[in-house]
Amino acid sequence: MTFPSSTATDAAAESADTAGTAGSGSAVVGRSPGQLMWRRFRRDKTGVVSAIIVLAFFLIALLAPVIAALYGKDPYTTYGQNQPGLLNEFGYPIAPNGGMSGEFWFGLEPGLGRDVFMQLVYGIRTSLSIAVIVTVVSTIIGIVMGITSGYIGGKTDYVIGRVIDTLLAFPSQLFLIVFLPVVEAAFVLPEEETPVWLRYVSICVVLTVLGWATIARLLRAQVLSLRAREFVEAARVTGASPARVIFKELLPNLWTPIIIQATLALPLYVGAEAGLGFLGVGMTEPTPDWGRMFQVGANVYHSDVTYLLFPGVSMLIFVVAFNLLGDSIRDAFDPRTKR
Amino acid sequence: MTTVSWSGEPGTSRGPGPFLSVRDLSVEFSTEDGIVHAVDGLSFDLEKGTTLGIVGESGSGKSVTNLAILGLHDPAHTKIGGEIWLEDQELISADRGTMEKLRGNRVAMIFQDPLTALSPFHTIGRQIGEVYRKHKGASKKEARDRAVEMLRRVGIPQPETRVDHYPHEFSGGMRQRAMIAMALVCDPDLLIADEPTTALDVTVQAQILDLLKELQQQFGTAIILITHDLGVVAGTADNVLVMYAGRAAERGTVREVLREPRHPYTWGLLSSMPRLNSSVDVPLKPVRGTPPSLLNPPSGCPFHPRCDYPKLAGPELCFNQRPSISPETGHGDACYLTLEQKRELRTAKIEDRA
Amino acid sequence: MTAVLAAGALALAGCAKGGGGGAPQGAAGTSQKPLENKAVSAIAVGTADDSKGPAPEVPGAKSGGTVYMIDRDDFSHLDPGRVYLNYNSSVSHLFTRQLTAYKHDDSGNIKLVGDLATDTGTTTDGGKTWKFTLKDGLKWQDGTPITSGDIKYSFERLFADFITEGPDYAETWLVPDPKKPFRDQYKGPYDGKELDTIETPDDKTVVFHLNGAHPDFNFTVAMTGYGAVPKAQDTKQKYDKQPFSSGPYKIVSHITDKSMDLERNENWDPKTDPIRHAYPDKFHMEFGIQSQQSTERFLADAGNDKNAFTFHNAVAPERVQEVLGNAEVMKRSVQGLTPFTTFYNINTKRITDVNVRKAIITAWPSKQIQQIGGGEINTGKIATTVMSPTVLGYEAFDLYGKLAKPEGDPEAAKALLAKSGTPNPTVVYAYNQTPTQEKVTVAIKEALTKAGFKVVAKPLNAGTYYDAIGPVDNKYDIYWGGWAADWPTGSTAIQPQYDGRLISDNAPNYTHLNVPEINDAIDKANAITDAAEAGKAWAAIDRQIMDQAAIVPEYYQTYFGLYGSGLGGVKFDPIEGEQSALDIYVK
Amino acid sequence: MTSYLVRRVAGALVILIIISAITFYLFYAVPRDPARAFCGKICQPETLALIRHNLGMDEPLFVQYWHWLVGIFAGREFVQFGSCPAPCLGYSFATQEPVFSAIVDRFPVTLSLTLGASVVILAFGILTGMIAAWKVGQPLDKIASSSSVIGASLQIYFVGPLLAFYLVDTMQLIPRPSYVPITENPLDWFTHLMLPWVVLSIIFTANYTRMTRSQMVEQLAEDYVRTARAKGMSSRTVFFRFAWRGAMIPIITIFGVDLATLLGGAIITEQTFSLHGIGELAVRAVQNTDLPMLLGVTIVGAAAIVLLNIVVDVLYAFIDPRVRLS
Repeated sequence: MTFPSSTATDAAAESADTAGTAGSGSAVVGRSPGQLMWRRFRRDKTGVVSAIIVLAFFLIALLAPVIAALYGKDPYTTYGQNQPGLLNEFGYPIAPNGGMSGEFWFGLEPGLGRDVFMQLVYGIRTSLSIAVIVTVVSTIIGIVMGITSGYIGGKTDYVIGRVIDTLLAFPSQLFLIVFLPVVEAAFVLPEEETPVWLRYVSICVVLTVLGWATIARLLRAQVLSLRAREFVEAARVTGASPARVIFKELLPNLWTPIIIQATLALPLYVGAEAGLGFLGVGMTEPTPDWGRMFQVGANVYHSDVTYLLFPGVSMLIFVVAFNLLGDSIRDAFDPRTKR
Repeated sequence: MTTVSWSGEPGTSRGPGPFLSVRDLSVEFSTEDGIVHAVDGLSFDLEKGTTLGIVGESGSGKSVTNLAILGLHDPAHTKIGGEIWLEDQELISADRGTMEKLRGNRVAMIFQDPLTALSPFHTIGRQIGEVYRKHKGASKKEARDRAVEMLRRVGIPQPETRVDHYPHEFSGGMRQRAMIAMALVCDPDLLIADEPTTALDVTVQAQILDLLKELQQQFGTAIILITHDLGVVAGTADNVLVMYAGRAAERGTVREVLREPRHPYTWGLLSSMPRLNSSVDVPLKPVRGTPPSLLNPPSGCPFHPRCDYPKLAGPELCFNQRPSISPETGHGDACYLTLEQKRELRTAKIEDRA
Repeated sequence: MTAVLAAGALALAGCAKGGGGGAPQGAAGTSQKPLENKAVSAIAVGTADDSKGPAPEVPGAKSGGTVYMIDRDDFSHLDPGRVYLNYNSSVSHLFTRQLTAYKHDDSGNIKLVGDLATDTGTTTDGGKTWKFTLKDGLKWQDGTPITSGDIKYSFERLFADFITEGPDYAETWLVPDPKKPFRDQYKGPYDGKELDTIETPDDKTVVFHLNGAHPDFNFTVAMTGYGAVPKAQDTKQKYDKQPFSSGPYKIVSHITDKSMDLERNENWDPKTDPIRHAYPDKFHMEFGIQSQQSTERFLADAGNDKNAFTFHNAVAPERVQEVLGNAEVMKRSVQGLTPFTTFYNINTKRITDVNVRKAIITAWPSKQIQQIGGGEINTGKIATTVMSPTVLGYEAFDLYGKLAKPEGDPEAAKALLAKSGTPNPTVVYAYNQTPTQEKVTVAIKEALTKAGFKVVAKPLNAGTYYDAIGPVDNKYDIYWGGWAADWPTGSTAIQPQYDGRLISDNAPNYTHLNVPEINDAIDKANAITDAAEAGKAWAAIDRQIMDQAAIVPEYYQTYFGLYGSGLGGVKFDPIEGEQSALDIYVK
Repeated sequence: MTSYLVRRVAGALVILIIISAITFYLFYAVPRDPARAFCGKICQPETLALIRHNLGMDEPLFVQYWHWLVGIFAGREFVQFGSCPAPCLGYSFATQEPVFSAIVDRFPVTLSLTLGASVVILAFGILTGMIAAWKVGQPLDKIASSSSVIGASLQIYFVGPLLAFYLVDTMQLIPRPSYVPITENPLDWFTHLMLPWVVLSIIFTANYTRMTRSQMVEQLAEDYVRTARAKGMSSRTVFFRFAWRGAMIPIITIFGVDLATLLGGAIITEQTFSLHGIGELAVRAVQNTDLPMLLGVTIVGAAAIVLLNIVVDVLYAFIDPRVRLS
């Protein structure tokens, strides 16, 4: 798992530098930057295929209940335990390839004997929704903090800058696993039932808290350089309100790095969330979770490697597709960088 | 002064000709959005000890032309046609080794922004010295001494200490001087200066131009001076080539082009330039419109969308057919207007301005 | 005898690993010796003759060589006063001696015999006063004799403020008032005060005056927790890393979490010791070896690993099937029932209706849970009683037909619920949040829901699990627990957990069962001096408790481990529930 | 230089103290009674109270923090454990060993793991990136680039078990990963860590390939590189002496920041292969709510990252003459 790091920042920064030039270059052809971007993107076959794959994953996540209804199973029933002859005495599927069959497409989960296909579909739903929420929220926080820091400057900038430095310098993985129980304990009395949403929210909160700094740092640098540019200076000199400067002058020039950064961050959050599941601090049973499937897989791979392949390969496809999509979007925004 | 011959037949066999001869040069870049015709059928010659100023807006192909002379284009995305002769050596078809031996040695280049054009990671002395070592096989010590000497020659004070400094420790003018020192370290026959003064203060500009002139007189170097500033050309060059959309729009001696400009584009350039003797009340007139896209250049005369007189030469001519430069030698331009028409229009324009 | 529970981390981690063999079923049953639900051994109190050294020779054994030990963890405590965990106890047998100890014979019988003492102690007043006489020729590792004063001191120092991890039976019994905190009545020997309830009339005799009758006190002092510590060598907290030897080996180096080296203690006289051999010259113990790695190393059987054994590491669940199918490796395997039982406490304070409790047991998915854990070999026998088969007097019975229908009987449970008048009771199941327990919870929830229960599952952090279920007024109905008797009689198997008068926060009576008849029966059983008779009485109480449906028994835990081919005399120790080092020799 | 270092280290200390205070308060806010772990099976309430006192847990939180902080520099005396010499980070609730020595014990594992992985990442990642940039647009570049896209998407917890299954279990090509001290047997150290190194470094290596390639391509388009070519420097010289130098600067910067991420990856790798490193220690501490251990690991981890960042910054100044340490 890789937590969003500056690896992403850098690539985004590099294209952000050229955001301005992309605009002027487009004048040659006489199309708006957006149109031009779209045109370039459409021509990029890899990008289009990736987009379709990514879209498919989101659809799977969104339509999980529909898929379940069509497939006729759910992710909670322990088929293997209810129907004799599916699992052996050690809890492993009797049929070869992890119990794959016409009835159980992707086989059965060792131990509980739940349907792997349903686990995966609903697991994707859980993990993707967390990743999307975290991406959106941390991006918004990052935008606010980055712009505040860069625009106001002075002490505010110093404080936010130190906070960002500190957050970035920390082993985020460690903090994730350490802080999850703490966050949870802060919200629930020991006697209370821990609601599912709380763990969900805790994961989102912790990932967000540790994630916004990357984009904030990037935007701060962008704002600092933009602030010195003539058009912003001009706006300020002519007495435009800060809000106007920020929304009319700064933000339009920041969309490219923001979008690029967000597309880079999302697959990283998917990986991070799954990593939490793998380490046993992610979503709890019985909520299906992509990452927890890796934990099960890592425990049973000696005897049932098939089980590990489904979450593994599906995540590989998703992340590759999303990364390629990210590259394509970046290229579309910034044709100068050839990849 | 007018020793330059402007013979224009491409591909003819070469006897003892000019020092540098560019014949029907074309440069095309393939990009995401299509093929860019950066230079299209350009020819010119240059004799030793003279200076040719190449003038044009950005994107007119002036820098591309000179990069092509040095073979510095990206071979993966660039297609080059035509011929470039440096004395009896054809450069476009030359192999990499030949070009490497040539660059920095017989042909040197000065770039616009000395800050980005110098490696920030190496000392000035090393950057100058390594050229000398590469081409002259000098030892480290000799190279260093040479670097000190060159720095002194270009007027950098305390060259013995400055030689060990990094570019970021130099001022802008000093950097450009160092750049020139680096270009001249092997006594090149041809120096290409690509906007050498654009990034500098006006006072420093003059110093640098003077320095170039001085060095040219000393060593007899041929210089190609690329600039968008006609003022620089007026004071420095012997001949001028005005480029527009990858083609030559007008060429001739400095006197010819500046005194009697023939091409409407040249008029535009001249009228957008402030003059000391003109009234401050008269506004400068830039050439209207924007430079054309080189992806799909306008049909006919590439200048016609910005030209004030496209219909004068006939109803369709300027729109459909590309004019070529005429006459073949001497003061020539690529415009369908008759010399008469040009003279009248120019006079009217200049009077208008005065 | 020692407890397994004290090491929550170790025990919990032990069951945390899921998975098992995945090959077709056929391979499994064949080479596996089925363990039956019957008393595994006869437990008796031995005579003075039994207590005489030396220990009977192991056939084929020879002296010399180095034995290697590989295991997951370092020994957390070696100061006898702080030893409770079976793992710490197993190694302590090599250098710490108590007044009494257990002697195993080849047919699996266990006898309590005198270790430092000449016999298992004598009492003339039904267990209030106990007299032990030390053997001749007992020496510490520096050659100084072990005296009755050392024994007295060993008990006195248990009152010190830093000794909190060990058992406190004797401490509670040796102060004037058992009802008051024992540390308020005596502060330990470090300020110069002595404990006058222990008398040492001469260098060989030590007399304990207890504040009540404890007929099995001689079993109590067999715990490593009551091992001998010399006054002259007591380094207080530091003693925990470097105890002074009274046994056949002494510690020459101990690098925490890495290794420990033992060497022969020349001052130990085998003639004084009825249970210990000291065939190898040295032991080299290596820590930090996970069960996956140790299994792999035993399977490879290369280099020093040939002469290696492990106290605690079991065969990694995912390799069990491979091991079972390998006849050569099976020859160097050790299997047995440990004294450890696991069960699900039913909070009788919250679920007051016995029929609801019975319904829970009836509906319980024992089979599924076992399957999730990787089958019997990785978990244990499905249990039906409170006492383990390793406890003196154990009787097998199955009140709720769990062996016939281990997957749960929702219909029968529904009938029981109907009888109770609450057909859909809500139960709160609190569990330790480990991957395996999470899955077990899924199975439990499903099974109970089928029977008509509404299940609220409450995950608890492993670190705070016992804190959460500890309070008497906790808000949970069902929660997992484990227990091992501190000595193999019903008194520690049953009384601490089911004596209603012992209910308090954090006390082991997690079911909060308080039935007067059971309390009375416990008192009566405690007073019986004949061990066999007492056993019968405890078995009857076991039945009463199961009748009350206070727990859902889970497993009698099994042990399945390997050792290297170069070793002989590696045996299973049913008291500690792991491999024993006492008879080991290098072939 | 010296004054710069002093200032940086002082700043790092301040950050660490702030962080430790925050973490301390956060951790100790968790409702958790560690005394239970130090109490025998049948635990009397009085014993529990005694243990709490022994552990100093009956004092206000800020006093506890103060003791903790002072202990780092001056050592501490615990009734429960005896003396804990400086730097004392307290005693583990779960394993009852000094936190610092537990971390020190496991340090070689994590160090071997991350150091080895760093070597793989930098050597292999930069190398393939350079090759790709050298052959930009050619088949070799396409192979390197597309495999780096896939590599960058290979999660440790997927590749780890998968490779272990095929290479260790099935084909028995390499030994099962474990830690053998390098002082004991360098060859075993190497062979047993091979798989973890590879698995941990895959994502990073792929990212560095991509990064190096794009940095090189970018640098090659820089003015000064063009100047070098205009001077007649051979392509090789231009590529390796000029562009490389420029490309390495952002890569080193990013590597400095990535160290934190790498440590995170080490946690998962250690978990995957049951290596007894600091990461595994941390995960176990989380499972056991072992607060002193968690606090210790966090602070040591943070200190390592902060210090490494200072090292990277200093390194930076050596590579890039424009950067001055002041």
